[in-house]
Amino acid sequence: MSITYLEAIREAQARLLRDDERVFIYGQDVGGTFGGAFKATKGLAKEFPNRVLNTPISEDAIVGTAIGAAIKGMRPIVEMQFADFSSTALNQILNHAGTHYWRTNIPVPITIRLPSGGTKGSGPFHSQSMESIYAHYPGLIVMTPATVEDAYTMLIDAVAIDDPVVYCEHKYLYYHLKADKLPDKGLPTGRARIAREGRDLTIVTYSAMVQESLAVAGELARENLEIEVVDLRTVKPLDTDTVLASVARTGRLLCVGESFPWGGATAEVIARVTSEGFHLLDAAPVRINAKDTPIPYHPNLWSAHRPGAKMIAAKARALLKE
Amino acid sequence: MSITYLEAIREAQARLLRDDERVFIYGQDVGGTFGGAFKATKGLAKEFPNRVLNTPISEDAIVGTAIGAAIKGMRPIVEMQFADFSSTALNQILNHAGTHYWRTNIPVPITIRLPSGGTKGSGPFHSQSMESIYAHYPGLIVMTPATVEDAYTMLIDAVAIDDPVVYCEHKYLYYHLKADKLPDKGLPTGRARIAREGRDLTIVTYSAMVQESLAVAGELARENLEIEVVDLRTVKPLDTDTVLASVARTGRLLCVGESFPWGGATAEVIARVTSEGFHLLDAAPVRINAKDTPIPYHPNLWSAHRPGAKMIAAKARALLKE
Amino acid sequence: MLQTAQRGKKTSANKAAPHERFLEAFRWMLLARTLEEKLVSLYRGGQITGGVYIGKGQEAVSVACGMFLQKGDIFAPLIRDQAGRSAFGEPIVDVARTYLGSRQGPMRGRDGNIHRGKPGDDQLAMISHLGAMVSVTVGALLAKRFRGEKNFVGLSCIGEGGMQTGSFHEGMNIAAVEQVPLVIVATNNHYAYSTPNDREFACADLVDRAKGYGFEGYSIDGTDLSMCLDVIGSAVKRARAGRPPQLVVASVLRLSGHGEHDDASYVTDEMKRQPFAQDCLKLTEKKVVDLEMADAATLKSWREDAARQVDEAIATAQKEAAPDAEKEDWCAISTRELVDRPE
Amino acid sequence: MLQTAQRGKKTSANKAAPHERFLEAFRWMLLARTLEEKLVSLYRGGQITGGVYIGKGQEAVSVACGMFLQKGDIFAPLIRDQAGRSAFGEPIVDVARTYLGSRQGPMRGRDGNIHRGKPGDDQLAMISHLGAMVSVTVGALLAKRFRGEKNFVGLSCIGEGGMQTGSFHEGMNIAAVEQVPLVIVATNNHYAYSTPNDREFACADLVDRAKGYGFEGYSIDGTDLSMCLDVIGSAVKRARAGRPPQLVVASVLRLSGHGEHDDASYVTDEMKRQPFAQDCLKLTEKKVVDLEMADAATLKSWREDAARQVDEAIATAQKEAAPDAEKEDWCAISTRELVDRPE
Ligand SMILES: Cc1ncc(C[n+]2csc(CCOP(=O)(O)OP(=O)(O)O)c2C)c(N)n1
Ligand SMILES: Cc1ncc(C[n+]2csc(CCOP(=O)(O)OP(=O)(O)O)c2C)c(N)n1
Ligand SMILES: [Mg+2]
Ligand SMILES: [Mg+2]
Repeated sequence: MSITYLEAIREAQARLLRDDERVFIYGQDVGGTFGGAFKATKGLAKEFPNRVLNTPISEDAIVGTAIGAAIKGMRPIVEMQFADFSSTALNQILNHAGTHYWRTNIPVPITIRLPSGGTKGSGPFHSQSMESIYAHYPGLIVMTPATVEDAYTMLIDAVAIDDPVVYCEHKYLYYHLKADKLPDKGLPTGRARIAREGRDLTIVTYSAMVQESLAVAGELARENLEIEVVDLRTVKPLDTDTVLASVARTGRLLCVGESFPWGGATAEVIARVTSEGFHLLDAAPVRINAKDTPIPYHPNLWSAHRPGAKMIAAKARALLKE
Repeated sequence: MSITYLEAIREAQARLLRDDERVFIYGQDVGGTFGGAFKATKGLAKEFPNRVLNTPISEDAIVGTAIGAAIKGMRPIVEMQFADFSSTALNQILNHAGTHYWRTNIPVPITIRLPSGGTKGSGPFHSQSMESIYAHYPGLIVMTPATVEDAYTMLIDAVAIDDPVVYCEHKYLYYHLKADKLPDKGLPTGRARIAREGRDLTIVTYSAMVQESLAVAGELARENLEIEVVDLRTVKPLDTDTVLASVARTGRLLCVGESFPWGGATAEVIARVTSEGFHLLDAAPVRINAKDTPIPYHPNLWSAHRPGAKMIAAKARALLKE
Repeated sequence: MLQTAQRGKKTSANKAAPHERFLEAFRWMLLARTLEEKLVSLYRGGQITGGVYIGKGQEAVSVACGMFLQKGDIFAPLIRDQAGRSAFGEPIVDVARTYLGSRQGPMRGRDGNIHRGKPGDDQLAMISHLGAMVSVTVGALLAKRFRGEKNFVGLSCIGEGGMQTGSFHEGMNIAAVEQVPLVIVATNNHYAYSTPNDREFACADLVDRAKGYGFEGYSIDGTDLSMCLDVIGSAVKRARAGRPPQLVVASVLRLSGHGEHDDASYVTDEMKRQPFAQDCLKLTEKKVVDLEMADAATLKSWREDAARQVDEAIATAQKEAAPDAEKEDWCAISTRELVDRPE
Repeated sequence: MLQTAQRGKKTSANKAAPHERFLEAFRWMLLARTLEEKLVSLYRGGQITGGVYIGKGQEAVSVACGMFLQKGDIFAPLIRDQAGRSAFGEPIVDVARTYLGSRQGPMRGRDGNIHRGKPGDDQLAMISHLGAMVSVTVGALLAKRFRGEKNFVGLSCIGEGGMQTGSFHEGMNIAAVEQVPLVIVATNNHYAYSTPNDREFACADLVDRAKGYGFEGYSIDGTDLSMCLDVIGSAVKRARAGRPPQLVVASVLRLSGHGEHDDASYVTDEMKRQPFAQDCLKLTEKKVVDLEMADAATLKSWREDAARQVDEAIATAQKEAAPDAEKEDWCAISTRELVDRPE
């Protein structure tokens, strides 16, 4: 048997619906025989016709409705059709879900699934990674699973958490990643994972860039260069301890993210490591992000805009020579 | 004569309306005899009744309308009533204004004024600093004037620029800051300013935190500690050269911003300095931000949430001992 | 007596017998007015930080919003709903505590003034962004339906300004799609802050929006308490009985500044002469007197009772400790072990 | 002949004399269909990256959107408006270039498929976020008014799904507040992607929304080209003449998948049997034949002409260079000296 990242997300939702009556799925096209633009809820409406509900094209109201339902005891999972469209729900996410517990002492257990990241030919409005925007504001947990196993267990964890979770699932991984079976439990939420051990350089990354980084680590291993790859798993909370411990071992830090270069997760990691573990570094930290333009449609441009194994390998090699 | 930061913003707009027929002001309550929630457009509708226009409470449409007008040759200035409400216009700002030139080759010369930052008793929804969100996405220039003079000349520059500008004016400075007269021209856009020279430590900051930092520099000078204060003026583009040159002189970096701690301008500055000027640093860089909760209403809480001179002084002193 | 008053038709409610809960409503209105006058004087005396937003002139509409809701119903008041909040069951000490920043208030000094609520008690705590509460109310109703509850309704308030937000539109539409038992009460007080209706919308009557969403719609004269009670009360009843969502649009004039920092000098004299510019509280009291529903002594005792309640609430809140930054846990999420970089 | 067809009343346009620009419209529809069929076959052959979104079944509505606009008018088409785009003046080579990612296309490979336009030529380039183009169209019209231009209109297209966005609501309302000469043509093709009307909105007829904004509203049968030309043509005329903004709601069925990746298996047979499910192009052609507006040879030559134009456009675009990452300046703003960290 083999299960994809996308199937893991579907399986997690099926299990959640079965195990917990408070769970319902809310979003555009998630219901009916269709099951979502990416089929992440395919078949679920058949089993749970009243708990897998299509919505109007109203991101603000979709999230608002989920918040209201969560306040009154439900555990909604919201699917955004693409992460990019969550921009029109951002106010409810940041200013309503993100502030509610702090203001009223009543937590808002919603999970918002954001199909994120670039794929070939998707262009400026179907490719974005928005984790840095959601992580910047208080009150939200931001997950960025990079493996099939994490896609599964982290989604189950997300729904169990009493606070709002923005769950960034990467579209590029949907079909590309496969596992043999699904675990029952994963690492605790907020804990980073050493995806590969190494002693020469630490790559801190998350989501689809974990796979690119692992490829680079494999490639460089053939040259006897040992790269440690840290998969953050959640960018908020960010597991500074695991990152610092890794940098303590390697002395070198390369941060890789797929989103825009100004600010964001890679800047945050570097700011933490340099302010809390300055003496651990034997060389200047390096980061790799996408370019500071909208995400291009054409594959020629997209593959240059998106950080990939080639660039990661080049920067890693250069950093190893520092 | 004495002119406040707020009056400088009004004067800039008066001059823009007088000098350029393409300029109009669009926003809630900006017109009539009222002139805006903070009176930043007071009197302007009398002189230019057709070019200072009240709008419905429709941030998305306000910005959308401004974008359309800009595409067709106008130079709109949009006033958000509070920066916090730009969350409901964020899609038009990031995904429309921010992508338009790159996609179509037609620039969008709009200026969006965001009354930003905390003031006493304003609470979670009337106190936010959103520069980091707008700077994260491509296609926007993000200004954060910290002086009366900059408030004036930078707003004039903003409207002259062919690209979209998010102009973050700080509400705390509206009445607190005064100048004797307004200059005709300031530093070029994108250039940081050495607000105070010093050789022991560099504080990189912007907006209201410039004043707090200058106060600290003044205080520490009495102890013969020389703090250099760099006022970024625009957080995007970010003048890395000036920052690096300062750190090269002092060897110590403290970054101070008023917005939330995860990601954002302070992380970006540290990431740049450590990756491009690692060897310039004699000690680990330090940053100060607000706390990772919504902004509290009560002054007791607010003054602890907001970074201020006391905390800056303490961190500066500690860093000087490293 | 049921007033549907559809499409703005004027009714002659003032000449008819008053609503059976007229006096009860009057007393809530009186309490709200007394409380808000006190808040204004505290504000003027520099004892309140931040803004004060009052519902003067809107008490009749607001009280009707709170009065017909029962335990288990959801209420989403906005900034001019003191009367409705009290009628719904908010203790006025919560108001005093929130305005004065007491640590014992529902917002514990973290949020202030009208940004308060107890979602656990079905009183939603508004965020500032107008329009955002409608879909949240829908969600709360959906949860009740999911959980098999019966016989509940939700009521969400909005101003004519807030009706122009995208969020309001989406909330209204999704309510209709979900067919939840929702009543939206929109108060057109003729201004959004300083902006008059002609720069807010361009339709002849905002109640005309109801049909386009599949709501049932009614217009009322918001200065006429009986009409407010009749129409809003019956809208609540209809929603509870499973009719489509209900929209009630009330016409009044805001008889204060937007907040107490605002002198409202932009309100024209012509506007002040409009029939809807009358003070609903005065009209109500006049009717109480005219119809001899209460004598002067009773009225006086009600007034004194309101003043006493208000004074007590304020005194209580004033004695309470302000929040202390040192004792705060500075934690925006409830799952403590997931806090990013705990202080 | 003017068809106002207000509030969904059926007209008997099919029996009446066709609109005077019927044949011209037919040819644009034919061109659009031919072009889109070609795009579909290229997509199936793996020669197009990303999605292909076609307007099959919506050509009659769409063509009418483009045909009555003149130089200086603003057009904001959406994803199913190939016919209207062509009628408005978009060269079909721009379509081919955009779908094939030619560097010489208006989007230069930076954006693709229906995300194209030439704002300099008054053809706005849609962003994906539905509803967002309405206020941008309003702004363009406002600019024209500011600059003293006269006699212009704007036309903005939307689907029934997009009408439920907050952005659409705000755009529609601000258009009415500004009283700009705007026509909004909403096509209810009975699905938003896979979602049928009953999960999109709950009003009886979307045209009922017009009144609530101060728009004038008309319903049309989108399979009836004459009616489309009549009603949309007259709406454009009315807007140009200074009447309030106009809303036209057309009823059709989307005769394709949402995109070509979608087999639309969720469309029910019952839906396919509805009158609005007919193919407007076939109906139009039948009328051309029935009324002997063109003979078989002419029809054949038109078909061939369309095919030739399409083949030429595709061939041209296929020969052109793809964008080259090395030659890109990777610069999201026009002011080069303000680029943050130039590469
Ligand atoms: C989305 C949004 N934009 C702007 C504001 C600022 N604001 C607060 S109240 C107000 C006017 C509200 O008018 P209306 O809805 O008519 O209510 P009223 O104050 O008249 O009761 C405005 C513009 C806001 N709260 N939310
Ligand atoms: C704000 C927003 N949310 C979601 C989407 C994803 N999306 C693209 S097209 C579409 C369906 C559109 O339906 P409709 O407006 O009826 O147009 P149609 O495709 O039927 O022509 C959806 C949901 C989007 N483009 N914008
Ligand atoms: Mg109002
Ligand atoms: Mg549709």
